[in-house]
Amino acid sequence: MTEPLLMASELSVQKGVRALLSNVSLTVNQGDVWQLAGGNGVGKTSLLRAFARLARIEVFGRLERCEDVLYSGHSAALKGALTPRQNLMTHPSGLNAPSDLAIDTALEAVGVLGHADVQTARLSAGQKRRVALARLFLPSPRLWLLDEPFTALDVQGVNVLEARFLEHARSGGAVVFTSHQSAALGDELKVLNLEHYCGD
Amino acid sequence: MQFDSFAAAVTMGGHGGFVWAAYAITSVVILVMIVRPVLSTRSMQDTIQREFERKQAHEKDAS
Amino acid sequence: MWRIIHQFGSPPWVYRFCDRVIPWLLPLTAVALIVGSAWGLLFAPTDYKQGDSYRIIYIHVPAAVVSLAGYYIMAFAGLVSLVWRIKLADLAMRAAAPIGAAFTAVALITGAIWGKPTWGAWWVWDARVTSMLILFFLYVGVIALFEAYDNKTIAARACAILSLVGTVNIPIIYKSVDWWYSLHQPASIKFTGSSAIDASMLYPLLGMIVAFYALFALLMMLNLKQSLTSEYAQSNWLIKRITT
Amino acid sequence: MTDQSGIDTLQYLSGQTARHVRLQLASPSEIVNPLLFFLLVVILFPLGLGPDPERLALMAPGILWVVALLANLMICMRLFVDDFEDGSLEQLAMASTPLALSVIPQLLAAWMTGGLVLSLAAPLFGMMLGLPVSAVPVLVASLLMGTAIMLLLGAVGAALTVGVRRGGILLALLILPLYIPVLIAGTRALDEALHSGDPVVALAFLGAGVTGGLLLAPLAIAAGLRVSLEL
Repeated sequence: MTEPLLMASELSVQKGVRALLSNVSLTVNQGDVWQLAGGNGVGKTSLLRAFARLARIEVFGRLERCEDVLYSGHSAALKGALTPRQNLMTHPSGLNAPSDLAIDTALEAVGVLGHADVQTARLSAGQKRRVALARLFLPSPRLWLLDEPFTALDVQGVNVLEARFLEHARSGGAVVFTSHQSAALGDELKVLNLEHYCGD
Repeated sequence: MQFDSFAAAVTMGGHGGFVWAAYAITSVVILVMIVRPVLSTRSMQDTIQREFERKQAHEKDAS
Repeated sequence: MWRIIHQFGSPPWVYRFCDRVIPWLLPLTAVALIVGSAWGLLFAPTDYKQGDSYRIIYIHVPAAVVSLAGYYIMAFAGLVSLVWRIKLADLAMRAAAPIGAAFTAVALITGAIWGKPTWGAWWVWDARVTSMLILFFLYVGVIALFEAYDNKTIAARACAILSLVGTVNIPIIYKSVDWWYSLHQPASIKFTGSSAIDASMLYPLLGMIVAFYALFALLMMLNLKQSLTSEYAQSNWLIKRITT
Repeated sequence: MTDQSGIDTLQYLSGQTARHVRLQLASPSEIVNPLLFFLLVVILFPLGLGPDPERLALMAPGILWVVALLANLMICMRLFVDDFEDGSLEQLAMASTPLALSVIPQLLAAWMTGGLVLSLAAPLFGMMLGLPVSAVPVLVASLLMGTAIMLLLGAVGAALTVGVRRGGILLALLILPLYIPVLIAGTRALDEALHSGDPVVALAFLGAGVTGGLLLAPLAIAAGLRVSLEL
């Protein structure tokens, strides 16, 4: 068994005075696809941000993970003034500058290659969403932390994304994503229901 | 004593108004800064005490 | 060393420490302030140049000294809470900010009152007074930043960073204001760089400075006890301590 | 830093600089507004103080520097807001490059389209206030350095207030006290230049401010951004 990509033991997350989640333990190994499930406000996003170490002040307990992480939040860090190609070329998350070929294959995989050089602001909401997902089709880090990746996706988009998850997991990566709906990823999917870890 | 009479101490050669005003303002500020936390701590302690007694009485009825 | 930090870091221990120290520190500070003021007001000799208006120095200078020290104490508490994430240091920083601001305000007010009889103007653009005014705005900035955040745990960390940035800038500000003042100095008004102050005037001043430091410590403990009581109202160590 | 990751970091930083410069150029109003603000406020002074050329020339250094300071503050108010809202700041924090380093490209781009342009336009406004031509080189030099320091300090305040509602006014309250030494040094440099004194001391002070700021400010900016990302 290779070393786990992420190991959280007794992780607790506060929100001001309120204890949001307490004693969450999770081990993510290579090839795992984890869904953080639970109703709105249970703290899915907060836990994911804790895993990403974007939230630290109000996070207690032990968290160890590999440094090679892709995080995608609610807003997708896309600049309207830039074209999809420019957005992917100089993405602030520091993915070492992908080659043009890699960008083309990624944009084609999500079906927006035709608009690669149009200002992202002029694309439709659905197309923008797809450009955001194109990052997952670039050569990317092993551990993915995705916040509500399936929102505002049409059926075809959901299928493409689910296939990509499984492909990434099989190639030795791991995916941790939040979603309040149940994802149709078959038995490979592991679900962590955060309702059991509610604070106080 | 630098001043030979109480009146001289008050007027201080014409500057008394300023000197005593400065001391008055400073002592008011100091008093407020001391009294405020003491009162608020005491009132919080009272609420905790009352809350504790109410719970005590509640447990006695229940048992 | 770690045992001490651990002790200072545990709220129950600090609460007991405050309960033990305040009962004798409060009267002691009151006496020190009263005796010091009486000594400065009534027994110190009259200044041959300024007459008796200089007696305001016995509250103006101590307030100024403590307000500057207060900022560094606040920043140090911020640093401790930033590095070791000790809740106590966080509360100490929050307690030091309003106290420091109040002392700076007192220093500014008494400075203005002192300026009127001595130079005929309520506000003199002297280097020391101007720097104190800027220090006051540094305090107000920290307090305003703390109030701007809803989540107070995160607010405290932001204030810790701001106060550290402030400490780096204070010497620069003081030096540049002196530099600015020395360039535009109209007459030879030397405000607080007074000539060698006579011993009989100096001792009450030193006494008052010590009294003001004691006052600062007392106010810190009172505010700390207040925020501990409100912060830990539900925890049973506090309930046990109050109800026994 | 093995050389491979060193090269990646340099590549990443240059890529980010290009990205931010392109973004700045994409919204020209962000560049022109501070200039218009500068011109408008400079015009207010003769209207307020009277057209007497001698008096204006006497006060020109102070006026130019105070207005440059306010224009700089305006630039800092918008500094991280867009990136905070569209998630770019989050991604910047997730990059393997330390945040203190990866923030610099944005500051460099902001300075090139802000402080630099302001400093080059200032002589024109100086003329309007009757600033003698002899003082123009020192004016530009002091503003080039001064705007850099003020951008670095303003960025610290912006990082701490970007997540807060109505953070703009709060930013002014936090940062203006820290701007005072820069203002003093800047106006002093101009005064020395005007009265045939020696402006080198003041310019050296500003130079020290730039180097000190470049070293220390990014650490505070990174710490401040991390706090704002917690909200």
